[in-house]
Amino acid sequence: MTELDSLVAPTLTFLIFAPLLAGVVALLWPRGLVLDLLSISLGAISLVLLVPLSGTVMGQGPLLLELGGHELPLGIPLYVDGLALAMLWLTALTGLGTAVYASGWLRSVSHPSGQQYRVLWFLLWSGLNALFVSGDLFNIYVTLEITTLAAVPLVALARGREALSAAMQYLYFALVGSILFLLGVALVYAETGLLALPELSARESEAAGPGETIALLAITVGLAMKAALFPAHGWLPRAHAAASPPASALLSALVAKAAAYLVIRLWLGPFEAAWTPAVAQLMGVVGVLGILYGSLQALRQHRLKPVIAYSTVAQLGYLLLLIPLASVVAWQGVIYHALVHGLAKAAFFLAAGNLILGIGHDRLVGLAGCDRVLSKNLLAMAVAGVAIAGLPPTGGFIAKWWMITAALEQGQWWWAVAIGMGGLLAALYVFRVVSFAVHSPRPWHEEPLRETRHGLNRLLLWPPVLLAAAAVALGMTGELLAPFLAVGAPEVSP
Amino acid sequence: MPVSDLLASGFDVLLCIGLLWLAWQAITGTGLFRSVVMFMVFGLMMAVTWARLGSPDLALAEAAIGAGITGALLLNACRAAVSEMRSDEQPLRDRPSGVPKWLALPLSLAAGVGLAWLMHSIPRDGGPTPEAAIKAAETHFLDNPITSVLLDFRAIDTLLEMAVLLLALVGARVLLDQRRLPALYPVPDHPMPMLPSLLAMITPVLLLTGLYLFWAGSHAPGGAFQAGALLGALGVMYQLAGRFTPTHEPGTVNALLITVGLGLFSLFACLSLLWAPAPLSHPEQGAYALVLLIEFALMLSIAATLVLLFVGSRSLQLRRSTNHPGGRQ
Amino acid sequence: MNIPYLAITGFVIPVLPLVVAAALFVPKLQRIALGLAPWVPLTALGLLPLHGEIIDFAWLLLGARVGIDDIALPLVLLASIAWTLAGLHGRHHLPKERRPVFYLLWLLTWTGNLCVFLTLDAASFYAAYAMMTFAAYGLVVFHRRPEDYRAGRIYLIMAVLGEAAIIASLLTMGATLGNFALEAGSPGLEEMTEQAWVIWLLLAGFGVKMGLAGLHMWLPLAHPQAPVPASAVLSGVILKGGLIGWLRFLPIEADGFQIAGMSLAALGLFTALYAVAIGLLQNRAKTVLAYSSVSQMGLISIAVGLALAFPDLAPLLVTSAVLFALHHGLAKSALFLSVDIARHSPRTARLMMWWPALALAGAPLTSGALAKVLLKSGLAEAPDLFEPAMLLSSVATTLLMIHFLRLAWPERETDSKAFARSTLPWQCSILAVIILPWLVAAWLLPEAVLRPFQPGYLAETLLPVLLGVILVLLGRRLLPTHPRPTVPEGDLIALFPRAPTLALPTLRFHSPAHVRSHLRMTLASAERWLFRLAPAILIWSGIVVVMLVLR
Amino acid sequence: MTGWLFSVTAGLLFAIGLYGVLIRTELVRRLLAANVMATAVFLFLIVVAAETPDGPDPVPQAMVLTGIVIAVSLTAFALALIRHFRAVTGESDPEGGDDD
Amino acid sequence: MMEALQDHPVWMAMPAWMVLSSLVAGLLILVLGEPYQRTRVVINLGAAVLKLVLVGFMLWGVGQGHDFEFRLPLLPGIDLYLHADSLSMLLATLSAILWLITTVYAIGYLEQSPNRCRFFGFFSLCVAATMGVSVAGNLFTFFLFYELLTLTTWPLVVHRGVSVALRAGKRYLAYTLGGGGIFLFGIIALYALMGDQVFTPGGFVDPDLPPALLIGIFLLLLVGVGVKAAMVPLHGWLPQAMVAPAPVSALLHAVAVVKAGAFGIVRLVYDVYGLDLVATLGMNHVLAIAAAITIVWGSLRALQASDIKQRLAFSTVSQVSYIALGVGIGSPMATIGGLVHLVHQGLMKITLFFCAGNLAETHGIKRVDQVDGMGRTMPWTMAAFTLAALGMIGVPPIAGFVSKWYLGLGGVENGQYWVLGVLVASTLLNAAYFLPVLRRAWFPRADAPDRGPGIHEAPLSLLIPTVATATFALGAGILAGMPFSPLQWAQFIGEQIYGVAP
Repeated sequence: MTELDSLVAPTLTFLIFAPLLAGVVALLWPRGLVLDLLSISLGAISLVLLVPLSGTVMGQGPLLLELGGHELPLGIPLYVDGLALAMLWLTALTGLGTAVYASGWLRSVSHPSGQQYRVLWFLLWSGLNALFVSGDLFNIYVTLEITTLAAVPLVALARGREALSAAMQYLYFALVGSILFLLGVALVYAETGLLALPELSARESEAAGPGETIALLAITVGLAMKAALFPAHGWLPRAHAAASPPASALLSALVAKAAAYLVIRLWLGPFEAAWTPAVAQLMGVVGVLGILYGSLQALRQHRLKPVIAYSTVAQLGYLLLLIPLASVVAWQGVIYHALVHGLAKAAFFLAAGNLILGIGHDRLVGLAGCDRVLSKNLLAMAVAGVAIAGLPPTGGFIAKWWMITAALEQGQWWWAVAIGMGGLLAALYVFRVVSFAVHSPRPWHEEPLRETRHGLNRLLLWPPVLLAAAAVALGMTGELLAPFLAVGAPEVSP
Repeated sequence: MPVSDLLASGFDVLLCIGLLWLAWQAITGTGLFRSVVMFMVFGLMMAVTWARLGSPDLALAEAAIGAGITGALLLNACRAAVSEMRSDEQPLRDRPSGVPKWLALPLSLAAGVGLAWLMHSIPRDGGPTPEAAIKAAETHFLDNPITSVLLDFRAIDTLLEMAVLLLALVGARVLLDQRRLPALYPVPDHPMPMLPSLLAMITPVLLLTGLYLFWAGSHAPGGAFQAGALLGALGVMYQLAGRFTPTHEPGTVNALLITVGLGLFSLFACLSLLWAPAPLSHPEQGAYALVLLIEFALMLSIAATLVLLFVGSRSLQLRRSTNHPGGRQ
Repeated sequence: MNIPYLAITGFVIPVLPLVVAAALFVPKLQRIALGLAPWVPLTALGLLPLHGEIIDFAWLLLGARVGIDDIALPLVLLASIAWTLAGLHGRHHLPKERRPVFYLLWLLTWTGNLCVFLTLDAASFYAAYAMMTFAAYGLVVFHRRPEDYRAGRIYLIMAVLGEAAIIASLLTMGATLGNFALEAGSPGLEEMTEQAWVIWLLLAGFGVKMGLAGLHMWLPLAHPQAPVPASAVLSGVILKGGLIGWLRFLPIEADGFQIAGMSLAALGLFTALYAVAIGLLQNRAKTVLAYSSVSQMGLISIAVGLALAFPDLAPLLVTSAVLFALHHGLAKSALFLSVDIARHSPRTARLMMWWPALALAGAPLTSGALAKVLLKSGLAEAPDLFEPAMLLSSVATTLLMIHFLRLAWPERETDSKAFARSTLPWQCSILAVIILPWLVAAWLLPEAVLRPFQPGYLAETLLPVLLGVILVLLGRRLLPTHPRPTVPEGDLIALFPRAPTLALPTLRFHSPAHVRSHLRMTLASAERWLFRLAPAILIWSGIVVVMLVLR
Repeated sequence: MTGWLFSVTAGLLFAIGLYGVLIRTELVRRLLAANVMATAVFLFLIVVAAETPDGPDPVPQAMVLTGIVIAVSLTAFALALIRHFRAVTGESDPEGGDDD
Repeated sequence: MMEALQDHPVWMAMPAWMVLSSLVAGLLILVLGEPYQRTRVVINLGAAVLKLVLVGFMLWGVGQGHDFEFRLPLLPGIDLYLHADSLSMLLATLSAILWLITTVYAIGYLEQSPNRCRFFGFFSLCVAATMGVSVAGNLFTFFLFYELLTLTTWPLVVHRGVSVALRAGKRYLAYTLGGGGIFLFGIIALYALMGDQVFTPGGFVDPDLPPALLIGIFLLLLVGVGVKAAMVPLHGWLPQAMVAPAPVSALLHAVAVVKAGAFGIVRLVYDVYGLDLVATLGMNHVLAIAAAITIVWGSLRALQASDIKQRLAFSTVSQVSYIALGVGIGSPMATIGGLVHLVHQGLMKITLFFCAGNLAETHGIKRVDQVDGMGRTMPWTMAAFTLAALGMIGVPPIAGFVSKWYLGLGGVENGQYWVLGVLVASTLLNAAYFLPVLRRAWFPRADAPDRGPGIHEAPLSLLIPTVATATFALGAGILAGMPFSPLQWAQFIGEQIYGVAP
């Protein structure tokens, strides 16, 4: 066991088990206010703890912590590298923002199953943290199950026929996905006798047998079903649109990304030998098709939340682009994109939630004139949209820049064109939504000037604004974060 | 070949054919109840297979959980499908599933044959993990290798697995909060003649077996899951007999029972930092006692959760005697 | 005279009119400004001490240079005198309420006109020329009648075309010579490779202003429409802008421009005769005067053409052309004013009106004779074709003047009150026609000033006038009087249809509606199909199979 | 040992489960098919465990045990959801409605 | 003391303060919200004046040869590099002056309308973007502010919120973001080949790269920049964007957005590729021809447009291409002509838009044929309009003449006579579409509807900016010889580009 400085183990333990214990407390003692304070303080503490962790990862490269003190092939390792770190930061930031929003939202809507929401959130949070740091295939399977079983009830939390049918479909997709994933794990174990990712990556990558490739493909299909990658995305838009605002923010920003994160983690880490460049190109094509299809669908929607949900489907396509492009710059670009997209999508959904609270429905046509009612909120939504579209002042642009540079450096210019197209289409559907909001059919002097009809309480307004600001701030810190993201990047062609 | 091998392989062939036929019937059968029964028998046959393949723990678990609890839940579903059929609802027929039959059959057949060939062709040459696991299991303070893996080497899997179980329950509660469905097994006005006496006889037996299984888990096949499942089955019997009345007030005892397993295990994981650099590592001395304590907590949680999942209510209340019917809830 | 004083006057005097024009619209100052406005052109006389000096304003526009040389002197004199007299005349004969607007345009055009004669660098010259042209448009359409606008539109179109030609030539010359100085002609033009079409552009550009045949159509339309003082100035002074343009830019002293010079002279001759022919067929007094201006400018063009063709004759020809311009300016503005006077105070008109006409025809002892004699002496060495041509043009001009007198001759006495209108400015202009040319000739060409009094020249000047009178008498008796043929004003303009309007295709790009709805339909059905579990598994397994094959 | 027999059975069971998932739209039936697929994978794991050279390998067995518990919890939640879905919508599967 | 000042870090980072001054103002206004009317006006004007002072200092500094640069690392190996050279001061000064004037105009113009907080917030952000574009030191920073410009101008174009404005906004976005995408592609291709290069007067692209690649990248960059410079095939958005309120179309479509495009072309030809490389690639002819086509096409379409602002928009399309023409010809005089036209066209066009705004605001006149007799009722506005219109035609002594003069000289200088043809043709066409408007205003037909005797001028807050810009336009023409006049500054740039006095 490599000698780790004293703070890593407690941090990782805190990240995984503290939310778990909080979940247990939430079940035992359903006091709303106390639980909200607990979740906000947990979020703050995890942010504080992440700073030294990042320092250590930066210093000593990818960290390896064997749980229970057992040497590798036997015990389950926790593996933290640039990618995992970025995801942990994203979970902590989005989690904190959503927790604050949820505390305000649950109270203002006086939701009957408020307590359930908090339990689900805590367990989801611990599941996500565990998933991002887990270094063992079967352990990843279990954490994936936790994420799914926490996400489906979150969707079902929003009462009504649409929510239930979406939750049902989501559950079945996830069920089949997890079984395929388990098949993949079984085949890998049978073929290699190994479960730990560091061990799998460390193998001298001689030509992998057919078993390993089929295992990888089974895992990929499983993850595709869970992460709603293009052909298997059917459930995501209706689920994320039907869910309540804080839930859909968590789903789109974190849960969808978790499965996609695993695709990259497995393809570029342990199973590098299992695929050839031709296969990688095909994965890239699937990603691009996802981007185009998601954007086209988003342009077609008549209601606000489906637009944002389809945008998630589209943005997930970008993650697949890392497979054909697997260089350090591409690695940084895609992770940065995942980070910015997570924050921006959460901000977008929360702002949309405020809009729906403000005007009672989310039909796009009905948004007209709400720019006068919730201008700050709309601004946050617009900025988040701009970040998703990857336009300059925001972090999205830095990510797009990196990805296109990577594509051009390796001569695969068609990915660059696809990324550009993706950005344009994203801009189109973002500005379509904003122009609906700005549209004021009746001449302005008939509508009285007022900032918000009934004051949007502070807890609801500031999370989207701060998350959008974070997405913009990421635009400035490219240089700062680049070395962090490069830790553990695959040493494929630079 | 010696006769016993011949017999054994004959039995295996029969077993496999039975499994395949049962699975086919469960899926392509017409009636829902018929499919459910086929599936339960398939579960039992599976338990036999596990035993045959030399993993008794699994056989017990499969029998108790796979066939028992799942079967009960499925029967619940059948009862619900029949009793809550609304007038306008069409009979449970199947709509085309987007993929025509003529395409699905060859596709899944090809997948199956491919997989079968692949599974058969993978060389069974073990690997670093199996050797390390087998070697470490011998010297481990727990004799039962599976329990040692479950509670020590891969402790986090078990912990998170408990979280999954808990989540299932919380998910069910979310649905309960939205819409209170009528109880599937209303408390019978006049108690069934045979049930109380059967119950009186069964309770001690089940309790004893469960506790034994829990105790044996550390050094012989058995363990928290199997014991929990058995106690869960007991709970189901009590509910069917009307001794447990489902209520919707949040019972603290229920909550405690559900969360004790996960809570204790997580607490252990955090506290383990005191005596070891990495979480979830057992202390030198007193590890055995600790494992037992955790196993006991797990058993309780599993039992309580399974019962509540079956009943489908927020919590249960034990009624003293059966002669005067409980208040209609 | 030290330079600073000159610099101040050189800058103040051109700017003064603009100040007064602005004052016209300040309510308090309006009355004083209206009074002052007609007298402003007189201040130009203050510039005469500049004669021979050159002042440099580096900071103004592109490095402006101001100064009066021999060519500019008579023209500045002509300009200040004619503008003042016409302005004073206008004070009484214009409708009261629109006078400030008239004097605003008046002063703007005056500034342009003055600066055209003063400036000695290409950029400032072009600036002044453009200002003069555009401001003059205001004078032409002053009465705001439909036919005014038609004349104005044609004037503008041809003026802008002329200026386009000028700017093109200036830019070409400018490329090699920079913002070149004008006082010594344009030194660099000879060795420029593209000199050929630069010359033609200059000829055409200033030819429009001079009214050369084919480029003159705007003149007979614009001058009559303008109010009388404006048409007096337009015909009298502004036309000379074209002349000074030629003299400044054309390489007069350089040789090797034979063809250009000869063709200009020939075109000038043709214009002189053609204009008179058309003039005779007009029946409005002011149009006849306009055509007479075109023909006189034709004569001047002959002089300039020959100067260009024969460098050794250049100095004499140039001074004679300038003096001729001076004479024509004074005479023509006097005639235009007399049209107004004829209507208002016929008696005094009848007394004095015929003198400027005679001068114009070149009768002996008149400024016309002086000018024609100088011109003839210049032409002496030129090819002999131009000698008789001069005679012929004098005869033709006499005919035209008689035709004008007949048209403009005041009938019987109208009511006496009209007489009260002061005719003083008009009388002064007649006086100027008599005296001023002689004075200037004395100043510039002392030796030649007495030549018209020599017997040979006396005969030469008297002959054509007599011939003209005889022809008129014959014509009156022989030709039938009534169905006199008339040509529409602006003669050639009738050939051009109304300007065609351009209809450009506007490219509208949007996919047809049915394509969009079809796309929306397919997307909706795709979404419904993909929402199901089975298809998702199917497609992904398809992708997996392809991947396996690819591996 | 008849390991090959069980691994072949595992493969075929998986096929049957997959067929069930592809064909059935009725919720409970599809759940059954999923469980059959899961069981097939568990069978394969245990066959691998059984056939590891020296003695049954405890790791796959532990994995299968955990798998079974997870399968149970998923099935339980699914059945609860099915019951509520049918109570609320009266339909037998979410894909039926072609509400856009 | 002078040397100490010269390399004092705060003084060196002057471009950053300049950009920040309006960026911070914009954000502050947006955060404040609608009800704080007075504070918003104070912030606006304060920021505008501060920026003018900063620009003044920098103008003086660049004149003295001080070196202003500010570096903020954004990406490994690439950083946000602001560097003020003579060329950037041209656009910066123009924007700073005109922003102050347009802010005064906008305050007057949007007296009671809603959403002023949003308007003024994005208004100052947009100018911050323009400042950023002008002082950008490398292609990355240039692109960053270039796209920021698109984002901040969109809300202004759709400010009214009516469906026509939204359609125009959509079209505007489609064009600019499409162009931006192509631009980004070109830039990154260049970065992949050349790494992070700073704008250097002779161009930093090394000539021995395969010419096909160089031409490809040049065309990509040209299209990217051409969209904002409204070159012909890409100009569709400009006439539509005239739906925006008058101050927006005045500042944005006369100065900020369109000039950013033209400025981009200048940077591309002089500081990225360098003149001789562009010449060897034959790209200068492509650029010159494209500019010529745009000039003629823009004027022809202006001839047809009956709406005043449409006509001005098409006139902008053709006028901006003078700059491209100047750059395309590439001789020293043409460069100066192009650069000085960048300023002159801005001054003249902003006056025209102000007048259009006054006409629309006080009398509701939107079409050309409603202008009859306005000379009498709105003398000052129409005087400014006439001045600017004549300037556009190129009548001396107004500013337009100076730039046409230099462009013509430049064209003839290296033997391209067709440039004269284009200039003359466009002068005629300008006259053809401006003079009728003037004629209607000053010399209305007798049968024109009588507007009553009195003078009914636009309110003072609208009038003073209009007259101010008109006088600036006239001054830039007449006082072209003065030091620190646009022409002198253009010559100063020309010297730096050609290293020798033209």
